[in-house]
Amino acid sequence: MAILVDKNSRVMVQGITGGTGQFHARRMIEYGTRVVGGTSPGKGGQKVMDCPVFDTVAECVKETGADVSVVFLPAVAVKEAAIEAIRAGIKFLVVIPEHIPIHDMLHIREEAVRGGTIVIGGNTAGIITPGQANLGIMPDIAFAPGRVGTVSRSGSITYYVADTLTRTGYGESTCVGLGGDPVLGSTFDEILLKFEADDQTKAVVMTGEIGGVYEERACTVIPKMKTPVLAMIGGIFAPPGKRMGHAGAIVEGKMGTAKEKLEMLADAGAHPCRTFKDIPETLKKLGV
Amino acid sequence: MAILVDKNSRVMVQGITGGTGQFHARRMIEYGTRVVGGTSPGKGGQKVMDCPVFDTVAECVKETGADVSVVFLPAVAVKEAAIEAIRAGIKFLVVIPEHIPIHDMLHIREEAVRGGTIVIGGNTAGIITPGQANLGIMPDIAFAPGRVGTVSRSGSITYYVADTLTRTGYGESTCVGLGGDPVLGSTFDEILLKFEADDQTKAVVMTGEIGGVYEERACTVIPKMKTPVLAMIGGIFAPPGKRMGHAGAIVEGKMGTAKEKLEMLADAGAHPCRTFKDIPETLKKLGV
Amino acid sequence: MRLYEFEGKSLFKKYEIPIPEGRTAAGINEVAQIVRELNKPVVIKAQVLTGGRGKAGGVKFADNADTAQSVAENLFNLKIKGYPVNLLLVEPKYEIKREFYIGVTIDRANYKLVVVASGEGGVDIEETAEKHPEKIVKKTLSVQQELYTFEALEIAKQIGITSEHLKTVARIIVNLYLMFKATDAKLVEINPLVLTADNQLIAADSRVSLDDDALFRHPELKAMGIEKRHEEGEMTSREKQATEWGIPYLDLDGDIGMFPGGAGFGIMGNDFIHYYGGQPANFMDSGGGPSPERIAKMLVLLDENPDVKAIFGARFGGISRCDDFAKGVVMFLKEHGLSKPIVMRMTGNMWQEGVKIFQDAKNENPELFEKVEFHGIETPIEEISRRAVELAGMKGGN
Amino acid sequence: MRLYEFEGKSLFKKYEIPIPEGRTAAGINEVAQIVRELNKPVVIKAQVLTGGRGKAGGVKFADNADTAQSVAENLFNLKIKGYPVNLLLVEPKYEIKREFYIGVTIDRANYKLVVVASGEGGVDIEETAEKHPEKIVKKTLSVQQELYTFEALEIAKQIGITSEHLKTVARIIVNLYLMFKATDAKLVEINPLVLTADNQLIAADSRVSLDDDALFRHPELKAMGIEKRHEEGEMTSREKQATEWGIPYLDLDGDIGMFPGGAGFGIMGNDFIHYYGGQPANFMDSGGGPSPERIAKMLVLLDENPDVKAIFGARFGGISRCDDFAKGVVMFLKEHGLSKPIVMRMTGNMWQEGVKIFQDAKNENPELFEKVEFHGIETPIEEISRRAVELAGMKGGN
Repeated sequence: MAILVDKNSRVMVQGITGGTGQFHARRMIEYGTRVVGGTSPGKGGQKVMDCPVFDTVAECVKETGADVSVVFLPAVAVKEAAIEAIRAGIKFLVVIPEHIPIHDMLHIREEAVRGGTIVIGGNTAGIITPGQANLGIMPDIAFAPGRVGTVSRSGSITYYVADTLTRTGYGESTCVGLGGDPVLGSTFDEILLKFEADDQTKAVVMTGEIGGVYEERACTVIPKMKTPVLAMIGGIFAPPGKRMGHAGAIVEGKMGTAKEKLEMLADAGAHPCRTFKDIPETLKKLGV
Repeated sequence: MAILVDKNSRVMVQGITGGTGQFHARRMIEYGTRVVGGTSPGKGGQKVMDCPVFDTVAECVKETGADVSVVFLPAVAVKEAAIEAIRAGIKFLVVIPEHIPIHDMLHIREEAVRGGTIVIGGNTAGIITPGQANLGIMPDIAFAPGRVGTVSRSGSITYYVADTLTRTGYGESTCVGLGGDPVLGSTFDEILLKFEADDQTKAVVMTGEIGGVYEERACTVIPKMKTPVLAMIGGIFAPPGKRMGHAGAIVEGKMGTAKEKLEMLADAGAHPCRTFKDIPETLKKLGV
Repeated sequence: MRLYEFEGKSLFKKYEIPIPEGRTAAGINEVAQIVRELNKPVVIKAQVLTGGRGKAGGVKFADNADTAQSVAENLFNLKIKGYPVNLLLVEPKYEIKREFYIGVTIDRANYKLVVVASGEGGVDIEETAEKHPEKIVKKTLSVQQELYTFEALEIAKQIGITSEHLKTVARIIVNLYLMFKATDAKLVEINPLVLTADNQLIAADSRVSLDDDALFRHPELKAMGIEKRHEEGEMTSREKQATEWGIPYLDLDGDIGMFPGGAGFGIMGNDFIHYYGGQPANFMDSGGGPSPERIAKMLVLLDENPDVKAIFGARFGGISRCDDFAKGVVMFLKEHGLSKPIVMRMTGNMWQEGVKIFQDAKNENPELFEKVEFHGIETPIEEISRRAVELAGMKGGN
Repeated sequence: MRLYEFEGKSLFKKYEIPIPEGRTAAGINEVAQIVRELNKPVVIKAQVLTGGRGKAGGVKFADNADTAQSVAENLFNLKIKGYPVNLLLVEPKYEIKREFYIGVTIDRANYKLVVVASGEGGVDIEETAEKHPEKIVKKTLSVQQELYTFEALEIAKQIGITSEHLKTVARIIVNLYLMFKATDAKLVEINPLVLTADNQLIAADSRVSLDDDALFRHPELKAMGIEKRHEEGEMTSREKQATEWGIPYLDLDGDIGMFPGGAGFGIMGNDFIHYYGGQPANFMDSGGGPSPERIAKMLVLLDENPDVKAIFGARFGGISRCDDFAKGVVMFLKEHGLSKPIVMRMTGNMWQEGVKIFQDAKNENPELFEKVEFHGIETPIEEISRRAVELAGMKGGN
């Protein structure tokens, strides 16, 4: 098993004819990901790496049975691309671009919840189930099939964590990039629960950072989980995150420093780690 | 019985402190209508004719149990007033003002369907169940309790029809003004079905006019009705109604002249009338 | 209210829908000047607020300024469905490969917005709709919905737009829908949207109709010079006067001045006059709750119309109170004076008060009421109609 | 990005939220001139992009032009949380009866917009929220929803607005919400909304923060002079340079130039430096898929910073391909030259290609690589961090 994507996922790429889209579609296919098609309005009928190109997602879904989509489009086009995918019945959507307007992300999240689609990103490096499917921009080199799941706000941290897990022989079940933008399609708690339900995943490494609001949500599910959770938070030595005025403090509560977040996660039952070296040591202690 | 309103209806007035609202609230109360309160933002706590005034419909509903509301506000304020009433749980809403923007009416209709509220108007003279409740701006003089229901696009036509029914001894069960604006809260077919379900109503007089699209909808229900329907259409000698461009013709179909509408209604089983004198003659023939 | 073609196109431009680089001209020298500046063959189009312009000869071509001048002269002398041509639109002539149709309107019976499109645009679109409904694409939306680009792409594909032009046409459809919502339109049409020989997509004609009742929230339209007007045709000077006074009014061909209460009976009352063999001179509506001043102005419009031989008055007091009605009539009689015979019936809200006002005024100035026949609830409205026709038919009735 | 008080207020004005009739001044004579024109007692407020201004002495009163001038002089010499005061806002002083709080923000964890209001506005609003949550009213909305007047009325009533001011305050709340949506805001606050002795309601202070990532669709903000900037404080000249080059960059107090790949490791890498006893001189992020040109510019920023003693580089090639990274570094070495020691690690996407580029360049110009320590996948990142701290600590390391 694995979570969200595996070798049976029928993956499409929105923006498959663009430079970045094409480059990464090629990499995804080379990895063995089952890429069945892509979209680029006005270029329907063309092919990219033997994948048929369609004008709309609905056509691509109809013709190829795609159920997962990866978005490689400019930030300005993401809102409509996401809504198009959700309406066309895509069940899992990976939003790679960064700098998506926040109000757009709120809208996308509402559509996604209504449509029953899981969205990750924006500003995510993607998701990889090693040996089965690699969706997004992650380098294969860091990953190997195995028994630890990872979920992170950051692509670069995901690589370092996976690299560590791979080198120490644990390998990864699935690595999920939540994304680095201020408002994200999915939250830590939602992904943690997916890992909790996955047989292959024996532990999860979650890496958050200063300034977000999603680490706190993780604390609501960790106490209920059987699967152990290791937690790293970036920005321990950074100046405290800037609060969003009084309203932010009132609505989102006291936004923790990275240190406070790590303490809160530890209180919820997560195992805190400082540098990457701590991860295999902690797993060893936990008998994973 | 009667339809939509009776002596038990708990009626409120939106805009009760304005000149027109106050004038007609007084008339409604004098008629015996159970007016329980009204709204006027910033005037909560005042009284009009012993009726408590509230700042919001929600407060009025909570304190007085109002279930019906009559709107006496400028056209520009109607959209929000209607949505407020629908959200506050008002089940029947009478929109008196005219010249409500069409896009606003479309929005109101959607909210009303979602909220389960029946809306009549805009630009309606209101609704009267003689001897029980008079909501809107209709003069009492024309009406008497009885056994014929009326539904009309026009206030003035309602008065003439009711006057005719009253003078000839039939009286009226309920008289409904659909309203004269191009997009209306309710349609002929919806009101006809209410009359069909009402024991007291032995026949219905529906009066339409050139230029609308709601007369045609009536033809879908008349064939299924046991209660006989008499139909008058204004504008038989008027120049043909202006079509709304090609799109109008494509979307709304050929918009009938008044004459064609009357023929279509007759084909559906309605009994056509030319002037008001024809109404009692037809009822007599039908044995009502 | 309908917009002129050039006004609709200026809205298109604002919403980034491509239009020809044309200009309007009110005189033949101006036309020639524009053609000289464009320096290419042109199409010259009469600007009138009615349909069927092409078939009426209102659209002509010219290759140079000289022929344009004589073409323009002919156009300015044309009447289209009775409407004079006061303004021409001069645009470059395009070589056309294909014509599409794109429109947005309201499906009132179902309370939805509808985008309509076809791969066979042009004047025969309605025939296409009837004979080949499969060639018409319709997309229904809630007034609260956006139209997304991917939805517009689907529409564009369905009407046979090829890959090359797919994104351009989708953008035009999205923008037309945005314009429809942002201007509170009842109808916007690009017919035809032409694909030119050099592969440009251009809105060659516009049909735009806006909601008069929503104009109050569009100061930007007023700033563009777009104001209230009829759905078809320019207003007569009397209609303009009525509009200024806030009175819904339409001139007709007959000789009986119609002075009704309420729009509904304003329409049906005209039928009644016809039934008794008469011809109404107008439609009129008092609007809700008219003041005595407005009532008086309504009578001024009728009394000063030389075609009117008699006036038919009917008031069933609803929101329009009979006392205000009576006050208005008396105000008119005193300040203006009545030159035509009038027969009136009054009942409904506050009618007793109205009667008293009349009686008091008549007692005071009996001469004012010489041409006034006043009836109450006792006389059927059919009888009033008959009497009005009779009064109009009398020789020297004035 | 945070706006200055006066910019936020100019947006308020655009959305018909009443503000004081104030003006900004960049010099003391200008301040005196404004006071003379207003001809009444004034409040003079330092315009800085940070909070706690009042407590830092950044808000002062003056009764006339002379005192205003000396007050202004003091304010211009003030530093608030280290930020200089370059601009003052001069407004009439109001006699205040009551202070309210109204704000709109985003509840990111729940993906909703939230209107927040309180009958006890002012600087202690957060304390009120914590100690008396019942005094705070919150209304949650979907980003697709309108806020209706009747909903705003309910909010206004709940914070104790009296009948007399109910409609005015409801209108202010609705307009603030409209402004929030129309400007793609992250936060808009009126704190306090004051009720003056003469019963005016006025937004006495503004706090507005907009979404940088949505600025592209708001040319009207650019037209108002509102541009990208920090959430707090003005940018340093190096930060401005970085912004111009499209590089997310923040100056810090340390001496190790941070040249990481990815924002995530940009943050965590700084922690690693701390763990090994060093102090980073900056935050930096390359952004997604940086070109060699941008990579070179990132190094320019670090190399030209006199505080930087050594550079820490780390690249895990994802969307940022290692070959482009290597090309950028080589471009920098050739065109600019390196004056500080650098220790780097590179792995991930196309890392072999990157290595080859380095090797080829080194073979060609070994002298360019004198200060460069290059590591591959074999060295743990922790070791690179340690080495960077070591390099920065060496005497004459430069």
